[in-house]
Amino acid sequence: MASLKKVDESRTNQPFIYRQYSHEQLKQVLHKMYLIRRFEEGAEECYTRGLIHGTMHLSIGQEASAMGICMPLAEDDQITSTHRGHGHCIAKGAEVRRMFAEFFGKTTGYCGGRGGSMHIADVAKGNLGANGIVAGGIPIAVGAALSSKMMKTGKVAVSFFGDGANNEGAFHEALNMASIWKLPVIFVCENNGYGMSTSTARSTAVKNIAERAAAYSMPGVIVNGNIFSEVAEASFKAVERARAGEGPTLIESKTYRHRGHSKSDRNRYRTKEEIEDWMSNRDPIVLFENELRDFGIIDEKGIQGIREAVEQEIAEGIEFAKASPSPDVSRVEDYVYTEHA
Amino acid sequence: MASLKKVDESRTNQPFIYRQYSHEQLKQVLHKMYLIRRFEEGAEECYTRGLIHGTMHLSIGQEASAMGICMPLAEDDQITSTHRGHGHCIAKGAEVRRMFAEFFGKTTGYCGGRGGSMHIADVAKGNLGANGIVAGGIPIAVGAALSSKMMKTGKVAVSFFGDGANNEGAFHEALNMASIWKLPVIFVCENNGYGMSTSTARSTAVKNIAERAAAYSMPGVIVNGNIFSEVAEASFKAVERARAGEGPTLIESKTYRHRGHSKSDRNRYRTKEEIEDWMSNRDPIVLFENELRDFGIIDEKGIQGIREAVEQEIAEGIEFAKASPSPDVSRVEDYVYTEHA
Amino acid sequence: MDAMVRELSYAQAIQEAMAIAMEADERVFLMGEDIGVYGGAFQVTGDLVERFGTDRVIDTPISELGGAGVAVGAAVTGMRPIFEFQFSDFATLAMEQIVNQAAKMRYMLGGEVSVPLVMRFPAGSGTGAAAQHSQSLEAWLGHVPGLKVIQPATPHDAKGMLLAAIADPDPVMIFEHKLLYKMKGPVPEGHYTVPIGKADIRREGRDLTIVATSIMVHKSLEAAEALAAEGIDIEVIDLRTVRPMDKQTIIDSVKKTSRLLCVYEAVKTLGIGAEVSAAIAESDAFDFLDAPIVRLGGLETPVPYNPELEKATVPQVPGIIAAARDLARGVR
Amino acid sequence: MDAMVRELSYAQAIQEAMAIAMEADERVFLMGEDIGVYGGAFQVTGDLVERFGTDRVIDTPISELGGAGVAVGAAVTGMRPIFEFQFSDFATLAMEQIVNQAAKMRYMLGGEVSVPLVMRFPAGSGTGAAAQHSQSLEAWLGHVPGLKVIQPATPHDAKGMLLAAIADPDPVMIFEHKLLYKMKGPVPEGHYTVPIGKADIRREGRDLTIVATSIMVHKSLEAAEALAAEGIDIEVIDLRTVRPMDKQTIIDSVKKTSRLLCVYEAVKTLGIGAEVSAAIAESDAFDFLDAPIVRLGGLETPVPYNPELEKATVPQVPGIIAAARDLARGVR
Ligand SMILES: Cc1ncc(C[n+]2csc(CCOP(=O)(O)OP(=O)(O)O)c2C)c(N)n1
Ligand SMILES: Cc1ncc(C[n+]2csc(CCOP(=O)(O)OP(=O)(O)O)c2C)c(N)n1
Ligand SMILES: [Mg+2]
Ligand SMILES: [Mg+2]
Repeated sequence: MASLKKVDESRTNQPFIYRQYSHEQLKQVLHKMYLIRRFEEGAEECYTRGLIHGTMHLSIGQEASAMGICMPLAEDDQITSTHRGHGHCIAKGAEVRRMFAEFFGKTTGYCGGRGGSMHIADVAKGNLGANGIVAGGIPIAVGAALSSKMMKTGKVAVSFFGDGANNEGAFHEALNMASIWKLPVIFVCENNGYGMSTSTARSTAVKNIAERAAAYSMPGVIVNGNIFSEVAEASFKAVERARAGEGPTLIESKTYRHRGHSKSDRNRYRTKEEIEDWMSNRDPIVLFENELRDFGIIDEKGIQGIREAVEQEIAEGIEFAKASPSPDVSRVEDYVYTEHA
Repeated sequence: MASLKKVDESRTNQPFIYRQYSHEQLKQVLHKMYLIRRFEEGAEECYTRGLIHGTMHLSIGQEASAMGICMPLAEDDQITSTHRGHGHCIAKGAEVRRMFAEFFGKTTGYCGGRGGSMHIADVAKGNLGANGIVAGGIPIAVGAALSSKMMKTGKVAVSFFGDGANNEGAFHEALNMASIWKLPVIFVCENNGYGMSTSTARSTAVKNIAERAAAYSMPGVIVNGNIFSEVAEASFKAVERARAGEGPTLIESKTYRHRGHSKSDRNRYRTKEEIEDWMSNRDPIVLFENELRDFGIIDEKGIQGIREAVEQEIAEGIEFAKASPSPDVSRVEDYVYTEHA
Repeated sequence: MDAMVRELSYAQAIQEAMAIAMEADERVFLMGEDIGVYGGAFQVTGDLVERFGTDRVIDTPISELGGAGVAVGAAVTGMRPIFEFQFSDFATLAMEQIVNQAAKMRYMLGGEVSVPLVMRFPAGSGTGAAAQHSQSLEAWLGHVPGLKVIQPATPHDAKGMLLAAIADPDPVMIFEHKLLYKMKGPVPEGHYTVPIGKADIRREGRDLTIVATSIMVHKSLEAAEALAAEGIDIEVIDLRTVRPMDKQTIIDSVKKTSRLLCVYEAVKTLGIGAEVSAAIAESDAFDFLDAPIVRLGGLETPVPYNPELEKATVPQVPGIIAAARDLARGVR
Repeated sequence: MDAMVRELSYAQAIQEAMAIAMEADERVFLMGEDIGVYGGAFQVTGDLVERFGTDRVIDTPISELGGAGVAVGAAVTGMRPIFEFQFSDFATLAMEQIVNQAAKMRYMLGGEVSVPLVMRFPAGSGTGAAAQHSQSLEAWLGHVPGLKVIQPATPHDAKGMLLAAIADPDPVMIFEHKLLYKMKGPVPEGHYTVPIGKADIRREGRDLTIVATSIMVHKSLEAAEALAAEGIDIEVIDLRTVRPMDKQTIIDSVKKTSRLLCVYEAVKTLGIGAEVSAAIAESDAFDFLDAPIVRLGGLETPVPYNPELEKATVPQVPGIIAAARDLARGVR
């Protein structure tokens, strides 16, 4: 099991990602982490300005987890995501313009404006979709892994879910089946300490959710979800294990959401201090930025360049969304069933 | 964890039940174990002769488990039972005549002929009912334990279920809640090796279901379910723990059903040898009988006396059932809702 | 009288009913997800946890099936739980306990037990929450003997019917439309009950009967007012209870108006309007019908995210006006 | 032609359809509890595991929700699972995956995916298995856009509609009455399909239309024969598909007979007959109706264990005869 300490050690002898990935790739990672952050800040702003309706669940503060898990995945590997799925979607390769378009309810959105934030998906890139049902995507990922095994495609399936989801029966049933059938699936519990207002201490009988892996005879790994290298290394090993036909892994990625649960959250269940502490001392993007700087992989100028590129991408994405057409109300009954050719 | 070996040792220094219960009580236990066995054989015969319709699930071979768990319970402690619940019902204090009457669909049956074998209950004696839904009774027992805690009645709730039930989401959700709320409930998994035709090896990712207790931070105890003393001791400790407010326990009682799953079972999934071995070498009644003889608690004559008493009880029970009236069809809509006074 | 002019929101009315019941009877308690310090996803339980403590306002883990089962077990052993689903859509996870256990336990056990359980289901569309957070599933539970199913449409009824539900010895399922939570209306102080199983004539009329449920009652009343200007006099019946359904009130109304329009938000096919229509078509009111029985229900689609599409999937006032006018005028 | 005279049981017909599909398409596989060596609770899968192996005839743990979810995930990623519930009552545990995921995924994702999933639900009473093993829940799924729901009544249709379901790109839910499994009837050899969404006129008649589902089709035909002797000429329509419902066939029939009786086993309130009745009452067939639309459905109770009580809870031939006679003769 990785831990904060481990990373410090590894500084001395090159942490996993520096052995595994090129500097270019690592800069790309930083770029994408910014992109996730700025996408959500942009979406939040659009929401506040009334350009986006409904609600949304922001993963700000969890970017390293989404990126680290997706880094070792191939484009055709598949994921099932959650209500807090913007980061997963971008990390798996989605374009922010089509995500914004979806949030704006436009035809150019990934779901043609039918899904919105809670169902954001990018099937072409292997994202089978966010899910409005807590733990709803877990058995679906196991099904994707079953397809992979039956069709011998070599694909790996990843199911993202939160700490709150681990108390759903679907979690139990899905992990058990994945284990007895040795399926190529990775269960990623992004433990941000709370299911809505309910802390894991109040909702979950074990201290670490990874401990539950033993109940399914699969490895349970705990990583600091705010340190990209740790997450990527755990994911890499789990992917190797899955592709080798050795079965599933449960990764618990300990992280934190900076924002409230959704757009209606009085944040009564956690202290200002706690939030402040995570924001100022454990921001995954700052940590990764510093690491890349320390390793001389990027300098201020490089960072500035990325920031600016991202700003432009976001601005263009929002413009694209605004300019895109809304679906015609007469088409409301499309897609209920598959149109026969 | 208790084990076969342990009992042999304990022969030297008195196993639990001989320290805990009087000879009279132990003879009563033997009496009830016979009663369960003969009740089910009698029901089976009535079924074969077409006197009972539907289907039934016989617990023949599991009598020590039902008796051992219920032995330390007070009359007002409550249990939730399963489709294989005849033994639980008798062990908790039900009269066989009213059980037969229920199987015959008569008004004198415990459920007025509305429930039959799959819903046999005896609320007055704390049996909240067998259940047609695998794992359906587990959360209900947790609810009974919650009532006990809120109303400070000191009652303990016991949930019986099978090995197959441990893969249901309800099992996971219920054990987690019982643990975080420290409720006075005991989870008893009667592991007879198979869920219908599916062996635990094929259905369950862990070797021993008790190992899953760790996922809920509660003690997991494995006992030889065919040895009354072992089961009773584990139950006694779990009851003490529950009454002391220390929370739930998961007891895995390893046993075997001599009969097929239900009345429609071709027994294709297990070998004649396996069945034969359990029947001739591990019959819980024979084991207990021998133990009582070895300890000089009962002799042949005493055993004969019990056997005869049981025969009579069964015969009278069947007569009572036959002689009882069937419900009037015009009353079919009774009990859907509570009749307002 | 002063008490009568006091206005509360629908959510406040529910909260007040729960508080009154909890004050009066210590067996009454609340279970649900984030109903404590968070106050509930729709702030219905609000600050009740501060008044009654975490022992009686219990935050459950995210475990709908197990949570519902715990509530059933508590109800059958002497407590009176009020279980809140965060969204009615999540009841799909708990149907086993609701339908196989709570609804049938008394019957299966030959009357040996009762299950005094109340479950609350925030339902309906209109919040931009898309297909998995916008369903109206009351018809499912209305199909299940052993349950009682209600849909209060006003703050007054929300409080009175909830108090009736808590006092009821059997399981009562309450569907609350999310868009009603903020609606205000007069709510009497203190304890009172509104009977389960009685429909309410919200507006008397001669030309046409509209039977509406939940939020559609208000949309139908709005349509009725608009049509009054055109000289069409509409009777609007608030069904209020899905099971047991108050057919007599509808029959009597149809005998008077000879025309029936059913308005409900759920998917049209097999929604409440199907039962209302069938109940009239097989009653002695059939001979009084001068026109087909018309149903306005939700479209045969999941609820989409886009707000314009979302609105298009459920009946709106203009559509009700058009349908009512055509029916009253005999246009086919 | 020889193939036409061959008789198979309803269960054998289903098994044959699955075997043909599995032979033809390696993406087709079976999932369920005890469908392998045990052959299924009702011996429908029988010995298929010996033919196709445990990789394609998969015994699941007792995990209906997870199992259904795995099937949904497999379907959306290229496979064509056929999922068997051991009893339809256990679908109460899987409604989340069926209704929130399988039914809505294509819509929520704007048409980016299809979910070619078949689920089989052994349903109905008559086996003495009591309240939790005897339900008829097809109306629930008939209320859900995105699903197709069928109830074949004969071995011929069981095979042909299952093959149509397997070929269908969308989720198809098949309700199979347990008492039909042993019923024999002519079943053509080889591959053929019976279209989903088309009702079938089983018996032509002039005086009265009966719309029946599943096992009630046979009871209704029996009643029709008995009444023929009395000179009452009854048309019996086998609905076959709950969603999408073939309203036109019923409308045309009612225009001819002017009288409609709906016969179904499920609880009467909000059962299929409610939709059939409402669909006719709002159609242009309304003007042709000479009498109220009558429904014969299950009683408003759970299914009891006692065999006499159990029979009393669902429509039987004598009751159908009496209701049809009264309706045809205009008795109220
Ligand atoms: C089955 C179900 N129950 C409840 C909800 C309401 N809900 C949405 S997100 C959420 C909290 C989920 O917590 P967690 O799994 O830790 O994910 P996080 O929000 O922390 O990312 C809840 C209760 C839901 N969407 N689905
Ligand atoms: C939810 C549910 N799924 C499936 C069934 C059908 N079924 C009845 S008993 C049984 C096997 C249960 O196995 P186990 O829990 O080990 O109990 P045992 O029969 O061995 O005592 C099954 C699959 C059911 N009754 N309920
Ligand atoms: Mg969380
Ligand atoms: Mg077993």
